Amino acid sequence: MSQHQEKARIIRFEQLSADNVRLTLEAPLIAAAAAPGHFVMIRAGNGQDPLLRRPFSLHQASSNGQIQIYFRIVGRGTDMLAHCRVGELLDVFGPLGRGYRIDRQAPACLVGGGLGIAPLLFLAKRICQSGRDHHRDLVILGGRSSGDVEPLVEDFRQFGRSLQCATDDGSFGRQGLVTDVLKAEQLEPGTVVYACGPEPMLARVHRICVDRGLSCQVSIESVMACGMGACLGCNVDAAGGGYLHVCIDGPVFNAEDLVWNS
Amino acid sequence: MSQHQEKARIIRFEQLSADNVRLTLEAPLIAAAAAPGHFVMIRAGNGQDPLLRRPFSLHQASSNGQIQIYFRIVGRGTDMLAHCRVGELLDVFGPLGRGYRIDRQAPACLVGGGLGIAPLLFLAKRICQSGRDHHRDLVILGGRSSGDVEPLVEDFRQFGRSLQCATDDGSFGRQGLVTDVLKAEQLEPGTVVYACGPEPMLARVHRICVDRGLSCQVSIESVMACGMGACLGCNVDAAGGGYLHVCIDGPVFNAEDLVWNS
Amino acid sequence: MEFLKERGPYPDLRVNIGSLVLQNPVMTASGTFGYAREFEPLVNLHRLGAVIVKGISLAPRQGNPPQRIVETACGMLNAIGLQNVGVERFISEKMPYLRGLDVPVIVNILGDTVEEYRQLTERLVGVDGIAAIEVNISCPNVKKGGVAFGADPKMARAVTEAVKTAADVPVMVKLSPNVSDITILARAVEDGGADSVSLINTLIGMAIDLRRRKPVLANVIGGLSGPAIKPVALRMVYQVAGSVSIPVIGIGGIDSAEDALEFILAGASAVQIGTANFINPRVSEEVVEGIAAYVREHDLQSIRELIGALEA
Amino acid sequence: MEFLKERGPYPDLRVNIGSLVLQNPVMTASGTFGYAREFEPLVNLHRLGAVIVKGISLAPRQGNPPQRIVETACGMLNAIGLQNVGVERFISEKMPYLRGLDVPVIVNILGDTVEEYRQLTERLVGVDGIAAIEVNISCPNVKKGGVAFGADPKMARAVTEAVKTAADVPVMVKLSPNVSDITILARAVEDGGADSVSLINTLIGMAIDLRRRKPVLANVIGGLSGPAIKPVALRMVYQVAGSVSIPVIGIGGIDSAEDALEFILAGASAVQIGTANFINPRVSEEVVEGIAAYVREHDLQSIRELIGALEA
Ligand SMILES: Cc1cc2nc3c(=O)[nH]c(=O)nc-3n(C[C@H](O)[C@H](O)[C@H](O)COP(=O)(O)OP(=O)(O)OC[C@H]3O[C@@H](n4cnc5c(N)ncnc54)[C@H](O)[C@@H]3O)c2cc1C
Ligand SMILES: Cc1cc2nc3c(=O)[nH]c(=O)nc-3n(C[C@H](O)[C@H](O)[C@H](O)COP(=O)(O)OP(=O)(O)OC[C@H]3O[C@@H](n4cnc5c(N)ncnc54)[C@H](O)[C@@H]3O)c2cc1C
Ligand SMILES: Cc1cc2nc3c(=O)[nH]c(=O)nc-3n(C[C@H](O)[C@H](O)[C@H](O)COP(=O)(O)O)c2cc1C
Ligand SMILES: Cc1cc2nc3c(=O)[nH]c(=O)nc-3n(C[C@H](O)[C@H](O)[C@H](O)COP(=O)(O)O)c2cc1C
Ligand code: FES
Ligand code: FES
Repeated sequence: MSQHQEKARIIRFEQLSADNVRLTLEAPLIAAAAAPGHFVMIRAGNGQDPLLRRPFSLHQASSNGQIQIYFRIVGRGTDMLAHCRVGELLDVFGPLGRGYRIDRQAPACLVGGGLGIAPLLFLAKRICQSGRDHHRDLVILGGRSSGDVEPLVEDFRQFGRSLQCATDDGSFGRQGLVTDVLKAEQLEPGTVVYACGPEPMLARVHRICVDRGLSCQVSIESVMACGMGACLGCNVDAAGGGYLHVCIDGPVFNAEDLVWNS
Repeated sequence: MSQHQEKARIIRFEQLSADNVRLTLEAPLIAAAAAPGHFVMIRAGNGQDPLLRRPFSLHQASSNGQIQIYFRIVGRGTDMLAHCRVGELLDVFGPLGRGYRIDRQAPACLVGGGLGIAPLLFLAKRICQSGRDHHRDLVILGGRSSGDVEPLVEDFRQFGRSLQCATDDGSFGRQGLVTDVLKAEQLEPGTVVYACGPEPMLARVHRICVDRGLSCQVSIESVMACGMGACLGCNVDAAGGGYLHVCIDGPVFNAEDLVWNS
Repeated sequence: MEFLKERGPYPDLRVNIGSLVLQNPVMTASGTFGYAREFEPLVNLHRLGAVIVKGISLAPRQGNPPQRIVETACGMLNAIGLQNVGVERFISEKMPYLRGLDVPVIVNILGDTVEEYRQLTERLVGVDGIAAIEVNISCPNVKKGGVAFGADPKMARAVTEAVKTAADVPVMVKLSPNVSDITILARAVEDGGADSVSLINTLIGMAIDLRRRKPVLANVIGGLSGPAIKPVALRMVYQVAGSVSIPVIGIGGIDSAEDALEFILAGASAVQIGTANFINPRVSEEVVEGIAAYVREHDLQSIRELIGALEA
Repeated sequence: MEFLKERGPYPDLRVNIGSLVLQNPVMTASGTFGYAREFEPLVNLHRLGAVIVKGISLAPRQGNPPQRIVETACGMLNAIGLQNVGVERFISEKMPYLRGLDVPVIVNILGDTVEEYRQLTERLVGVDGIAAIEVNISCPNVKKGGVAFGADPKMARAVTEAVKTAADVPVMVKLSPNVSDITILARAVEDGGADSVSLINTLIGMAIDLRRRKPVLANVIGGLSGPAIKPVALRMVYQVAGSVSIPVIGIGGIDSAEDALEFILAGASAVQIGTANFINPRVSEEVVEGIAAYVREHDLQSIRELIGALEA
């Protein structure tokens, strides 16, 4: 995979909810090399504090040279990014990591919780572009409340999938967890589940897939310094013992290769 | 002197030249306590880098609760301040230091070089308010080029002083140094010279005043951590041996109390 | 759907530093709070756990020539050179104000020889209003060719014993972080009779002015303080708290209640706030409030429950 | 009214590290540049002075459990735990790529005993494409109860002698900053036959997760690196350059040509860039360019004129 460090101009700024922001950036080299599940490392500010880059999944990458990230303001770095203005340049490098392995034959079920929805839009698009019949595919999106889900629904609809939504407070879709929806769905045998979200959610998704004999790919997070296999800081426990590194072995893993605390 | 720490709202932002910015802030407690030559300590950004506050002279303080600072972008702190927007809050504390001792009887000559012009506007205003006859007073302003001087001329004119300007490149006023202008002026005996500017300029002003037997007050700079006499970091050599501290003994000194390298 | 808890009675923040009881664990670090009066317009001084004044020597000291301070990444270097008014003027000019405050005053002392530390302590005996003495042993021992007392366990112990023998108030010894194993130093001063240890003093650092090709500081080297050093300070406090049985006071880069609570979890009975006073003069009071809020929100009986409560 | 200087011939940036000649003084620090291949898409590797690879041990090591890194104020802590593929796989899997590069490759080694260092060195003898060995002595000596080799002059010297005796390439010894007097360690390894010393390795630090009341790192303590430590590194380089006669390599918080030049003024013959590679993968190349520009603009004959040129 080819990687690039680009000064990416911000061409669109969308405040999708009080905490959630979507940035559209001009990064032609990265956009051309990207696949769903890949991530980029972005520098927040020009100073030395915060020191490290912040990792973000590619929310979209299009053939016109644009990429999108979709993030929640949780700390200083994301707060600084949320204060950027259209026209400013961000130092971005990527695409990084191993993305989702799209099974072009199998029915797809995309499950996104909270900001885990981020990489799924790009994935939905690529799956859609693969050209086969998609009527059996399903997208399940969930979040704390309406603001985490509703603003993205239109974007997912354009790929023509059947869409189910759930929120913790019932303010959009049904009340409950995405995993409640997943449990209630009769997925066809052979369906591949592609998930992203907080760890407890992924653990439940994994459990459900194991129970039903479905294969499951998850995109996970870890603290990262380099994002490219150089610092060895991003390890997680591997199911077979030893460690995997999220930035080069992932961030998308087969769920069964990881250790789940549940 | 009473000091205050205020969250001051930015109510006006003026880019007076490519490098020079003037901010108007709502800081009623500081404004009420301020006198010409006092300074404030301002925090640039909310992060830990840059760590220390930056000192700025009070350019104006008015009875309506507003203060102004006028500064040049020279590094990270000033660059961050130059990126603030109207409506944002700045953490400011002051007023600090010993200001100019205005001699209400003597004719006044104000000499400002570059950003040294900053404190002189407030001083000019106060001298003007002192009510006596000012026809013998004089203001001499200088800078690298027009942008350092021209934008401020109107403000000084409203105090009705006789005004002379000089720029290094001759793009505004006469070509040359403020000290050339000062030398050329026949000041009345007993005139008090109030100066602020870069060290070499102040050294020359001091020399001229010594030669003519005029008393001279200068506002000087030093690196500062606390601005209030707590860190002891801002010392300068005293004429009588030992040290003076710019933040509490100054920033305005009688020129003869300092050591001049010239 | 939490419901708002009523703001309960003011929580118990008292801590014991040996025989000294502080109303809360927040002190201001020596050299960063002047003689307290400087902060009077901005801080409710009586809200603090204690105030520690600028280091005092037997004779007045002018300190180093300028430039004395320089900003570094998330920190600053200082080479003030221990400028102070000397013990006589301290007693006559500074103590009257300090003893009028409703807050314990801790006097930080320094010397060039063990004998100087002893004489200083003797001079402070009987002076009204001194709650404790903090001994700065990061100073060079002139008799031993300038090696810092704080770098040699024997010298550190000797200074401690000299001060402890002479003093009529509790003695806190302030450790230097510029050592291979700070627990050895901590045990040495404990053996010397220290009632508590405070750490860390500054790390020795340097800055260079590339344009002039000279050190920025006239003194060439200086002491590094501020958020940059917090990880080192936290590690040393954790190590020392595990090695001595006297109370430990944590210092280094603290600028919020969260920082202070981390040091307390690591084993500090109290903390000192230094450089942060320059950036936010109100910080010490805000840290007290923040700790109180934490204790209330977590339904603790007392802040003392948290001391050393780190699960490791 | 300056007139534009023509961009002259490429300036002389060569430096000597003992018998090793580098085309410029910029190396990448061990553990922060992987095995160089990771950076191939982003950096012109052949533009660097040298590449130093992740520390290699006799047997492969898994390293520490997560969490291994945490950001701190202008710095980061790491407790990777020396994860590496072991010397055999290093030679068979990593060296073929590395020796194909047009840049000197320096192998960083570590061990638990002096014997391990010796064996490692012996294994590297004759391996084609190794320009030098860098000895990491910040590791705990398992035979001596875990005290780091780098904290004890005798052990540091013993390791140096063992490696130097076995090696067929120049030996650079990397010093730990967690000591009372780093010049003593520097002289010890010089006496042990080191061809050069590099410093500093990381400062030992700690971070605490207040919410979980636990250390952030599974290993509890970790190594502090990045801009936060630069003042300490600069001071130590300055001190060591004044105490030994072998070349000194400066490391710690360097992230620009200005930083690198400051270390060179302080006495470093070359520098290593660590943490900054994570933040700006192109930094090492940019620092080379920046140093070249400086040499050109200041009409220096060679970068060597600046080594130790600080006026103090
Ligand atoms: C491969 C990958 C892809 C990601 N994609 C997205 C995305 O598309 N959208 C999105 O909103 N977020 C994403 N994240 C998480 C994102 O990187 C963090 O939210 C961000 O780094 C926080 O930075 P901050 O400075 O705002 O927070 P900080 O001030 O650093 O920390 C605030 C809080 O966030 C936690 N945190 C910090 N860094 C991380 C991290 N790397 N992973 C998990 N938690 C962290 C901290 O523990 C703390 O509780 C991704 C993370 C990874 C590893
Ligand atoms: C009492 C006082 C009043 C001042 N009033 C004004 C004013 O009204 N307008 C104005 O433009 N400036 C004023 N200054 C200078 C101003 O404080 C500095 O320009 C500012 O701190 C630079 O911050 P920075 O982060 O942008 O620069 P940095 O990145 O910190 O440094 C950039 C350059 O500026 C120099 N510098 C940094 N701090 C100071 C300092 N405190 N004094 C002198 N040089 C410094 C540095 O050596 C460096 O060369 C005053 C300084 C003092 C002490
Ligand atoms: C400007 C300055 C002056 C200091 N003077 C003294 C002193 O006189 N005596 C002393 O024991 N420590 C002195 N210190 C050290 C501080 O008390 C404190 O130990 C150190 O700064 C680390 O804490 P911090 O990171 O919170 O600043 C001084 C520190 C600074 C920044
Ligand atoms: C993630 C990480 C891993 C490191 N691994 C090693 C190592 O294997 N061997 C070694 O000698 N130093 C190692 N170091 C130390 C660096 O080489 C360097 O000495 C230190 O980080 C200081 O430089 P810096 O501030 O530029 O990062 C490591 C540093 C980091 C941040
Ligand atoms: S983040 Fe550095 S190796 Fe994965
Ligand atoms: S700036 Fe701190 S004493 Fe003057």
